[in-house]
Amino acid sequence: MKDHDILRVTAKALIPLIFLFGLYVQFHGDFGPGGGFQAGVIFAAAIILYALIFGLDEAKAVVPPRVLEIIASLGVLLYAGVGVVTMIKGGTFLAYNALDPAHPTHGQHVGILLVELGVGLTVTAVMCAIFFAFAERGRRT
Amino acid sequence: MSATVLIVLSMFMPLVAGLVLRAFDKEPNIRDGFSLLVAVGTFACVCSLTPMVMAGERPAFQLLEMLPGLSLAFEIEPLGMLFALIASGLWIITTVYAIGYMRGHHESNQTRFFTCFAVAIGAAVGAAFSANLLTLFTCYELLSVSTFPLVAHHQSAESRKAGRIYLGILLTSSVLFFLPAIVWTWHLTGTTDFVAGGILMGKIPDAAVPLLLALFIFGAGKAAVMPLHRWLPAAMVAPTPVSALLHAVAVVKVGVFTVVKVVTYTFGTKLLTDTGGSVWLMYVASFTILASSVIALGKDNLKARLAYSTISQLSYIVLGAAFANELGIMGAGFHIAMHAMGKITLFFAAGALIVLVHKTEISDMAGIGRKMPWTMGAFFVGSLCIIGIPPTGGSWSKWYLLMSAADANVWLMGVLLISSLFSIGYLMPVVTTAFFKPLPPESDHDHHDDHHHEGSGNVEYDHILCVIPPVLTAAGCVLLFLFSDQLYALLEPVMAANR
Amino acid sequence: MNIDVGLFNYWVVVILMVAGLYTVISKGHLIKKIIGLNIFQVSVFMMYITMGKVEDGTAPIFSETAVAYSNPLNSVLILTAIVVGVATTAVGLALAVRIHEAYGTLDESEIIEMDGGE
Amino acid sequence: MIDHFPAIQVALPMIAAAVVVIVRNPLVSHLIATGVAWISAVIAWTLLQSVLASGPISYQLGGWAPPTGIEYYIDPLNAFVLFLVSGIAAVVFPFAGASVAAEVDENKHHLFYACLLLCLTGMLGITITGDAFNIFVFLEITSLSSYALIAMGRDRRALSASFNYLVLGTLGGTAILIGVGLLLMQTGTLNIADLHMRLEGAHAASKTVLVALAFLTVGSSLKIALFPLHAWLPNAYAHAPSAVTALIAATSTKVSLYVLMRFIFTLFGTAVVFDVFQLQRVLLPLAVIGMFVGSLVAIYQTNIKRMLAYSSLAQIGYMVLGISLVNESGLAGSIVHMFNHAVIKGGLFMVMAAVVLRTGSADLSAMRGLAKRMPLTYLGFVIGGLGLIGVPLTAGFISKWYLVLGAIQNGMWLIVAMILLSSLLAVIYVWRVVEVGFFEEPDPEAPEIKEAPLSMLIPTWIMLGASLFFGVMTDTTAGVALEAARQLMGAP
Repeated sequence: MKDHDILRVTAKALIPLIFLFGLYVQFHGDFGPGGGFQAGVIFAAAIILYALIFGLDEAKAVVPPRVLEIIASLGVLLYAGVGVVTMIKGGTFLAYNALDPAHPTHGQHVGILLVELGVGLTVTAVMCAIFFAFAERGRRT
Repeated sequence: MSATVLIVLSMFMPLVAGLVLRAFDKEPNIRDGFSLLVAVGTFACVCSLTPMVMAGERPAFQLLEMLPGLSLAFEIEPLGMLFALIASGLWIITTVYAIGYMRGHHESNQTRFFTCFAVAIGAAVGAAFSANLLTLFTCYELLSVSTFPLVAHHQSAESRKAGRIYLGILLTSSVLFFLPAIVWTWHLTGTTDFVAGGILMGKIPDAAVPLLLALFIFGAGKAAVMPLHRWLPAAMVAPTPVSALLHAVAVVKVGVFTVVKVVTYTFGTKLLTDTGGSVWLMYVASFTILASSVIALGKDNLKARLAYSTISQLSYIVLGAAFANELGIMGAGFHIAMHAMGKITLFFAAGALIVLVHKTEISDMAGIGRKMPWTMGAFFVGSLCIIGIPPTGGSWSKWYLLMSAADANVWLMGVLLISSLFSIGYLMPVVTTAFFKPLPPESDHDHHDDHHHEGSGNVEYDHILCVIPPVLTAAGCVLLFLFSDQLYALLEPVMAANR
Repeated sequence: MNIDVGLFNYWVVVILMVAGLYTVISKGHLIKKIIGLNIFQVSVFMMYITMGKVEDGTAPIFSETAVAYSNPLNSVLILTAIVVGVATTAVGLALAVRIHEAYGTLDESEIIEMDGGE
Repeated sequence: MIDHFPAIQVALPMIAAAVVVIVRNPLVSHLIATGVAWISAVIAWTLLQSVLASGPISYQLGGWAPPTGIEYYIDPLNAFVLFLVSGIAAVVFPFAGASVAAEVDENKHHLFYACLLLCLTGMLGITITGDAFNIFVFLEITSLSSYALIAMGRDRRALSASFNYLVLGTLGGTAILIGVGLLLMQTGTLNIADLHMRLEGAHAASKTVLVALAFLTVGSSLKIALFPLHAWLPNAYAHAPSAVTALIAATSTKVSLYVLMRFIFTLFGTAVVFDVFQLQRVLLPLAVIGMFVGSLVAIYQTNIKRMLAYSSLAQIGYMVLGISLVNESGLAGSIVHMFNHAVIKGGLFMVMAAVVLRTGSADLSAMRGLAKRMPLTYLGFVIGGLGLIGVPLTAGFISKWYLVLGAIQNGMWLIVAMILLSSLLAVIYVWRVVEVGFFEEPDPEAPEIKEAPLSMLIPTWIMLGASLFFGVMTDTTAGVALEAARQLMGAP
């Protein structure tokens, strides 16, 4: 679909907006509807759109599958890492209060943001990986 | 050495030796020598325990607690002592015999043979020493499994089928009947220990006594009470040393030993006589005695005939237990020893015929006694012991059993007498055929056959390793007659406990 | 039959659930089975959401004007369940693709036949 | 540190899975997975000892007190299962190396180990959590990773087997989700202990609770592969990579069985399940039929992995039977059989993995005379087989003892006979293999076969040695099982 100018232009205009919206959903999740899951899917949607318009190879050049694997793992590690840090700081697993004992609420903010970021990263990477995995199949045969 | 060490040694030496033997797969001489050494060592250990037991001690040893409240434990009482003595003592002679037999017969897989043999003996001694039903059951099953490779030794389709029947019947009966009987006993009494006088008195409804006894009797399928006798003839495809020691002594004796043990130490004879719980067993045992004697009469294959004779003789012991009085128990204990000595002699002789002159059918044995006087002479003495004629040990056990029957059920004296006639009927013709019928002229075909097997032109009528063992055990039959007071002294406490 | 309107959602849940289950069992086509599974799962999502709904309650987001909120717990649970559902579907489809590559068909009975009836 | 063991137990394999994906190197992945499995086992052992010494442990995730927050709750039963799962993993993970190298593409090894670790995470999570919904989540983690693992088998049949498992597993998982939802509807809580308290009162016999019980039972029975919900199991076990079969066969159905026990005994309580709803009337016949169908079908299998799979079906029957006897001995038999069967079957599948590695086939005909070529491996099969039959001195005997005792205590003589008869069927299918190996000569034209590598032999023998060890030293197994059964049956 590289030859369709309208699609290319529209996509180029849309993709940054999608990312921006994704960021909003990601980091506004503790005040309004949103969070890591939703944001992750939105990020992935942007990348998938890019792949649809500009082709799989272009998209893979931007986010190689190997990088996706690493991002997915990093997301999990970030999530679990927060848990580990809270344990080290004397709370139970994922007890955000322990992140900032002086200001428990602040600790909760930090904790939930980090955890949601981890979720977001993983979801993005996994959604893209699923897409790549399926998209690749048809071409091989 | 302390009693504990001796108990451990006498059980585990054979077991461990079995494993060590595998290492000498390539060195038959070392392997066989080592087997013999272990056999002697085991017997020495068992013997050195005997004076303690005779003096009234009950050496005990708890190996480990298998289930909460249930342990693998060993305690030596007179019956077990007797059984262990027989099993380990005859093991020495059988090992000598087996070395001659296996080599003379050019058997394959000899290492596996000696390994399994050693393990089986270890299990038999373990069963003899066991202090509770669970331990007895464990050793019983170990014995079944370890003797399977011996039965299926030839690996032919026939021997594998026999092996399947063997293991099938023994495992099925023990798992299906023996195990629930033990669990039931545990459920009723909270223990499975062997206690003189029994543990079930007052704990079991009268109506359930025959049922529980039936579970035990048929669970101990090795006692070959009909209809669970089919495994014994099937097992005769095994090499003769196996038939001799295991299927005339260790395996079957574990079966009847279990029966006697259960009657005296779990039920207690008093419970059985009070409730009449063992009356049915008298008739079943009597039927087995007569029926298998009749079958034995019709068998031309010597080993098959001996197998059915064994079934019949085993039921003597079961019958003695079923009488559930002191003389019956004494007779049963005596007969364990006497039958072992007599029957092993017969099997040794039968095996010598197979390995030396390749004769298995009785009708082929005309005149063989003149060529093999020692072997057939031993066979004759062994026969006397089985029939129960002085001067052999068998006469004592028959005596006690008859006395016991007079107490318990006079009519069954008739069964004992008739069956003695039967045993004359199936054993004596072998002797007369061997000694008094003329030797047929040797055909060329036979020569050729012998040449093939022996590697020399002449049939070798006496191989020293095959001839000495039957002569020794035949002498044992006579010695048991002469020194039966020792045996009586050993078993006296069992009798006292059942008075 | 007198149908309680308040239970309307649950009727839908039941219908979807049975329809999904029926599809899974009766259809031999692997993709249709996955679709059936999805319908089955969606019915459960609906059940959870429905039971969390509080009459006149708004979405459970803090607001000055709201009087009652619906139960947020159910939404959170179902969010997790949806993720699980998506993952299952993805794995199922991936398997279907590879089955198609290996067998050349997506029909269950043909596959069983090619496997020798196991 | 020790306070956090419950969280570490679950988090560690999860973190390791992520690390493995990043690392990517097969050897390093293998080492990490093995190390983690060993640490998990040590943690689980510590937890078990602590629970036995000083009572149940409650760990509040995120610092929220139950019933609001998610609670990890460890009592003797799940401490025991935790130890079982991580212990098996600790033996199977090092073992997997040689088998996986032969059966899975090199470039997928890191993903394989990641899935293996995720599977472990899931199973530990199911076991440790005290929250009904959490069970569902971890169950799906386990299932998803097992689908992937099974699909990595060499044969294309692995794919269809995995798909089958996926469909049925998802149905099972969703059924559990429905059940949990209904309970949530009735009580408004997800914490198992809290649910139990709320169900004890007026709600006990309501229709919603009954339907919830039905869904939860069916859902977990699907995962357990209780007859007739076992259709996924034989092919999945037969065609998965050998190491995966060893792990899954040993642990995954056991964990599901634990879930069923947890639902029945802790969540609903015996009074509701057995007195009011009479669940034993359903479970008992199914268990008995399963015992016989599994064993009978196993006798006719020529693929030994499949044969062992059907035997698992029969053994599952025993475990469910123990539950449906509704007394302490039966339940203890069920719990202890869970452990013993895991060890025995794990060991047997490890033996088969070695056979497949060397002969390239799990077929009976390939095992002709194998005892001479691979004596140690084959001896392992005999030991495991005797354990399946339940010969004394093997672990299998202990479980049979308690099951029979339980049945006798109920006066169910027919059941006693059934238990023993079906264990005799095991003799037939085990003995077939033993005979072929020991009493038939190998095909003279077959290529020379070597003994299995030490990296496989040692773990296999550790596993089978354990089956012997726990057949005579029963403090940890039968002792804990009795204690757990006592607590589950509600005795003080």
